[in-house]
Amino acid sequence: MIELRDVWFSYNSGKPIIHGVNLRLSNEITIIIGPNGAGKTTLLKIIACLYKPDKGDVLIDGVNFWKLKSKEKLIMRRKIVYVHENPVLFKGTVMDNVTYPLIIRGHSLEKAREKALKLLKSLKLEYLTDRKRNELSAGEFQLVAIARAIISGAKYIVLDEPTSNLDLEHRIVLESIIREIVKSGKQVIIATHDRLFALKLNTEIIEINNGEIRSILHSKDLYQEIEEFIKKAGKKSLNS
Amino acid sequence: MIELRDVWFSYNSGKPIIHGVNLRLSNEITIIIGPNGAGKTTLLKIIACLYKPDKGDVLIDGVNFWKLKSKEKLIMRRKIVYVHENPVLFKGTVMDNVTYPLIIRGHSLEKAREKALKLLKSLKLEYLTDRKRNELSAGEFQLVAIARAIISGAKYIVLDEPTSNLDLEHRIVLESIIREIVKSGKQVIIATHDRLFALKLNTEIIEINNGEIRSILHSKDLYQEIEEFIKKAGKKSLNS
Amino acid sequence: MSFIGEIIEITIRSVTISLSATILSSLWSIPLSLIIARSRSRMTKALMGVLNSLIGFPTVLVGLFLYIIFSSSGPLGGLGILYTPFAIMIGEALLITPLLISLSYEIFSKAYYEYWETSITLGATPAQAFMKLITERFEDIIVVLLIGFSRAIGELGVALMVGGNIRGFTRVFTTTIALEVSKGNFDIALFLGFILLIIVSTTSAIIRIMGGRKSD
Amino acid sequence: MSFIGEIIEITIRSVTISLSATILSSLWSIPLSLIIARSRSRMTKALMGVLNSLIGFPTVLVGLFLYIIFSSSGPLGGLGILYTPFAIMIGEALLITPLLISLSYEIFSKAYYEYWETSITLGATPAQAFMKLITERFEDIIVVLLIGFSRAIGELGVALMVGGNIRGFTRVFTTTIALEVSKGNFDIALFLGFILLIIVSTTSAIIRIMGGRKSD
Amino acid sequence: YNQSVKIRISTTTSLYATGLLDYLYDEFKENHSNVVVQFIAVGSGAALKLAEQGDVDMVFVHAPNLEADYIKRGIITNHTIFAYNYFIIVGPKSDPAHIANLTPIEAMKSIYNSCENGQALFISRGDQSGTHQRELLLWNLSGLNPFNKSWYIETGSGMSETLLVANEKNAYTISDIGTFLKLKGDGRLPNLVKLVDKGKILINIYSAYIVETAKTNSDTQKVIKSLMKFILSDTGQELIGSFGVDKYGQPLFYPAKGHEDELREIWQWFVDLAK
Ligand SMILES: Nc1ncnc2c1ncn2[C@@H]1O[C@H](COP(=O)(O)OP(=O)(O)OP(=O)(O)O)[C@@H](O)[C@H]1O
Ligand SMILES: Nc1ncnc2c1ncn2[C@@H]1O[C@H](COP(=O)(O)OP(=O)(O)OP(=O)(O)O)[C@@H](O)[C@H]1O
Ligand SMILES: [Mg+2]
Ligand SMILES: [Mg+2]
Repeated sequence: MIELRDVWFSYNSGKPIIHGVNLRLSNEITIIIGPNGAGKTTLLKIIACLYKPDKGDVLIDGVNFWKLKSKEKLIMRRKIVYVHENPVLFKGTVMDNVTYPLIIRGHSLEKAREKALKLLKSLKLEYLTDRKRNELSAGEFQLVAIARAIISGAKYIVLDEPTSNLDLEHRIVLESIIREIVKSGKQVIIATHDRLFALKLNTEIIEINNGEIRSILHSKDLYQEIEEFIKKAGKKSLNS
Repeated sequence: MIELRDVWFSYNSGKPIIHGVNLRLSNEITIIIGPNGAGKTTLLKIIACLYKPDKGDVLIDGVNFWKLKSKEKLIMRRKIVYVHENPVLFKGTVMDNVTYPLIIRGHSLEKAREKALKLLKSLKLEYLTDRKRNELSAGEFQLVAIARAIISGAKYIVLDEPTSNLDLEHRIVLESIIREIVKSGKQVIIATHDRLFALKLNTEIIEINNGEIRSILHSKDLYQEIEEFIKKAGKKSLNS
Repeated sequence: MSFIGEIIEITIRSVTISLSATILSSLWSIPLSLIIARSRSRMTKALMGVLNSLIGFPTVLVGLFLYIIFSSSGPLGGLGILYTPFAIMIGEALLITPLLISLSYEIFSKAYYEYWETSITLGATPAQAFMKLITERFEDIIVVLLIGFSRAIGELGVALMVGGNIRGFTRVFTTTIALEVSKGNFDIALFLGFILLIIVSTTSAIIRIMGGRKSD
Repeated sequence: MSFIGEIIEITIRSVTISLSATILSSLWSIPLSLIIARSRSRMTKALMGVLNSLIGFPTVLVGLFLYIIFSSSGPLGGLGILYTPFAIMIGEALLITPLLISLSYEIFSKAYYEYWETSITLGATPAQAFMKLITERFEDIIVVLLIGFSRAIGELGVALMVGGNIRGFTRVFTTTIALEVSKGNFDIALFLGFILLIIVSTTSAIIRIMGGRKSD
Repeated sequence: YNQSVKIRISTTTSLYATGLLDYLYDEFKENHSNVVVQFIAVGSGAALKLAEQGDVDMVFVHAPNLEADYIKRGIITNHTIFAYNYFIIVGPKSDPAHIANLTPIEAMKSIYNSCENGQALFISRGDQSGTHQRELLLWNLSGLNPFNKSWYIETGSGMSETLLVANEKNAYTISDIGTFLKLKGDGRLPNLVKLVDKGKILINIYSAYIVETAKTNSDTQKVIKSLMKFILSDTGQELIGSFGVDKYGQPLFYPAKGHEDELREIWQWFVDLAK
């Protein structure tokens, strides 16, 4: 379990972006929503132990991360992967990218390739295996970055707006992969604006705004909201 | 009006990505949808006269763009702005970015700033005026790039996945701004995966796949599809 | 003239000549590097390879080559610029050209495509897009120019061969240092080097810090 | 020995010394530049300013300085390396250090953050993240090393002062060229320069083209 | 000549580096405020080469046999000897070849033998400078051939660098007096001492020439003439004789005045010997 205790954070520019957040991420899947600039990305980076809070503690499986020695930090870091909202891929092929987390964990190249190929297939991306990063469409790029993170086998998978460039089919594929992941005791934390995706994942939703937790909802609470929206939009279309 | 006549395009790697597309963009708003890797971005770049087709013609207001001399090309180019799916912002403040298209068109700095501020306000972004590009959230970044394009006053505005990082409120703001733009005789062309946004814009939708036009729909055709999806997802949530 | 007076005079001359040379060279080197960065052919890569290798080309040979051209029996002898500060300036401007092009190329080749395309789609003329690229990479260009200046003021061969190390006229830092070394005045040579170091490094540290303040 | 034989001998010696110097220097310069790129303080900027200005520091002074250290009455006189090819190698490795650090710094300071962060989030150890950065920028590093090599093989001051230009032992390209120029044998000097140019530029063009083939 | 006139003189570095030329020029300027004299200090060979290219109006050198060649080709004329001094043979304090107080030729023979026995090394400038030419002449007159011997080290660089090598390697070498005194005085040559400094064969003759290939006008020619005149004048010659005494405790140069014919003979002797 990941827990934040009274976490404060500000960028160099000064005013705090995260205001005393307390959070226990205990669900298989947690979704974070909130308007642009609410602090979702900042919060995810704190959860992923990339940003050190100005104040407060980040506990990973009960261990206070920022009090660890650097050796222990490394071990802890390997429990968490994070996919940036604008991820970077490394030079080399898609295969090279996807196998990277396995290679650095000491797996043999052969095994890594086998696993990577299986994952790419389940994401319907095997046709990309030998592509370079500059030969991918936006959605393909995003999926490869997600695949690269998932393959690591990390216990906590933190995804920042994973569906922003995905088509309908890939959203469904991603959804089912996430469901599979959590079956093996892993946890997924997702920040997103994609309410349909949030709805489908059918889980707890944390709404933040101005760096504070505003409410904790459940996917079904989104249902009404979206349905109304659709109705309105649909009526307009049908009338035109 | 922009027209494509039997347009073919392939990247260096060889096999054609766009297969003999014929297209007349005559609606105020045109939406292009299609799965990841369908060729939406490629098509938009051809429409925006950034990529030269291997074969076929691109006509802007009846003029064959790629047959023009470079001086005339420039004049023609100013009629079209394009916002990349992963846009880049320039160094300097948000204000510097948004005023750029006006400055290079010879407007005074003062006037440019005035206009930019008005636009930023209507996008609810005035708090970003003096921010640098690395101090923006993903959604803020995308909105600034869109604002920078819109301000140019270009006749054709080509947006590649403009809502991928936007929250609900900004999607509505963007929608209303697009409606305003087209009132003055301008045309907007959008590629997106965001079916709710497409639905709300209530216009013609071109569906492409594998570099070919598969069908031409209308927003209302999406209604049923989405409603079903919601129902299913919603039911699941409610049952859980 | 007093020893100190002479050092001050040499300092001013060296800085003036090398600064002019750097600015002069940037007038062609930066546009050229942009043009090269635009092209992505095999030929360009080979050309950059040649330019890279010219960066360290012995300055005495560059000097010799220019001497032969500027010499009164050479093709440009009629201009009568041999053994003038002007000749050193031209020579240094040419000398640092491969360095400036190579360094600017590295800067632009990365940024070129995205900033160029973005400017163009926003309606910029090619000239405006060029300017945008340059302002976008302004701090980097300043660093390149600083490196070029440092190379120009620190080189010996050209200043010696086409300047002649004439006292009170074309004598610069490095030629003075070489002369003092040949006189066996190692202490004076090291002292002069120390002054040179102070001048160039404080200037460049200040410029970098100032540049850093307003970057991004 | 025949004229041609001597040129071949000098070529082999020059290339060996300067190549070793470049590799040696890269062993500390590249890690150092990474460490500097990590820090983003005002101090770092000032340090880079100083390093930039050292790039063009007169080689004769570097040579003189090293001479004083290596000479039998100097602090490292006991090593007895003065006037050996080894001394030139050490000297050149030090000489090109500011150049290698500055150029590598420019490469890494851009890429540093995103690739570092990405590697770390994927579970890389700091050493693995370092390696990733280096492989990510491999072609650029090769270019930096080429520039360093070109600078090393083209410099005169260090080779002269700590090598001594001893015929058949420490005589390299540039010291030979300087010697021929002082003799008034301008033709031979230019010929030697031409050979040097051919060697360095073909090597570097080939490396760049090859590097280009497998880039991105 | 009313407007300012500029003349250029190429000179060997070692001569210029002593400071003598600037010292003379500063004096000359007193009465010729319109005249600008520019010295280009380069290697001996290069100094003459610049004359051949027509880029200088005069040359000051000390390499008789090189000079003779350029005279023969009509590039330089008006041979004027204006000063002389002595080359010196220097070596390690222990003097393993025992050359102190020997004649130059005997000293060379002794150095050769001692080197062959592995007791000493010899450093040659190997750069065809005036100093190097004289060394070659000494070997030649001794009837010895040191080339390609392992103890015969060619530095191919300037006098100071060569002296430093000799000091470092405890070796013998030949030097001009000015550079040696300067470095010795600075404590840079703790291992070296002056061992032989007498003998006609060690005389180092400094000559001035007018360059024929230069594109001169009448004003320039007038200046060149008056400069030549000044150098040979009593004032000029006195300046040469007294230069450096305050710094080194002994003169670096002797004026040619009074020894013109003798020096010219010796100069010719050197040219003939070198053939
Ligand atoms: N490096 C930075 N320096 C200063 N302010 C920053 C920086 N990065 C982000 N911010 C600001 O912090 C706030 C939170 O940013 P964050 O990226 O966490 O938002 P977000 O919720 O992820 O938004 P989005 O939905 O647009 O991605 C925003 O107002 C943003 O402008
Ligand atoms: N530079 C390139 N070289 C080779 N292939 C490319 C290149 N850029 C894109 N492609 C391929 O061309 C196809 C179309 O790409 P495009 O970016 O147009 O797709 P898209 O419809 O915009 O997809 P997305 O919804 O993911 O953004 C994809 O299969 C992609 O992999
Ligand atoms: Mg975000
Ligand atoms: Mg796309």
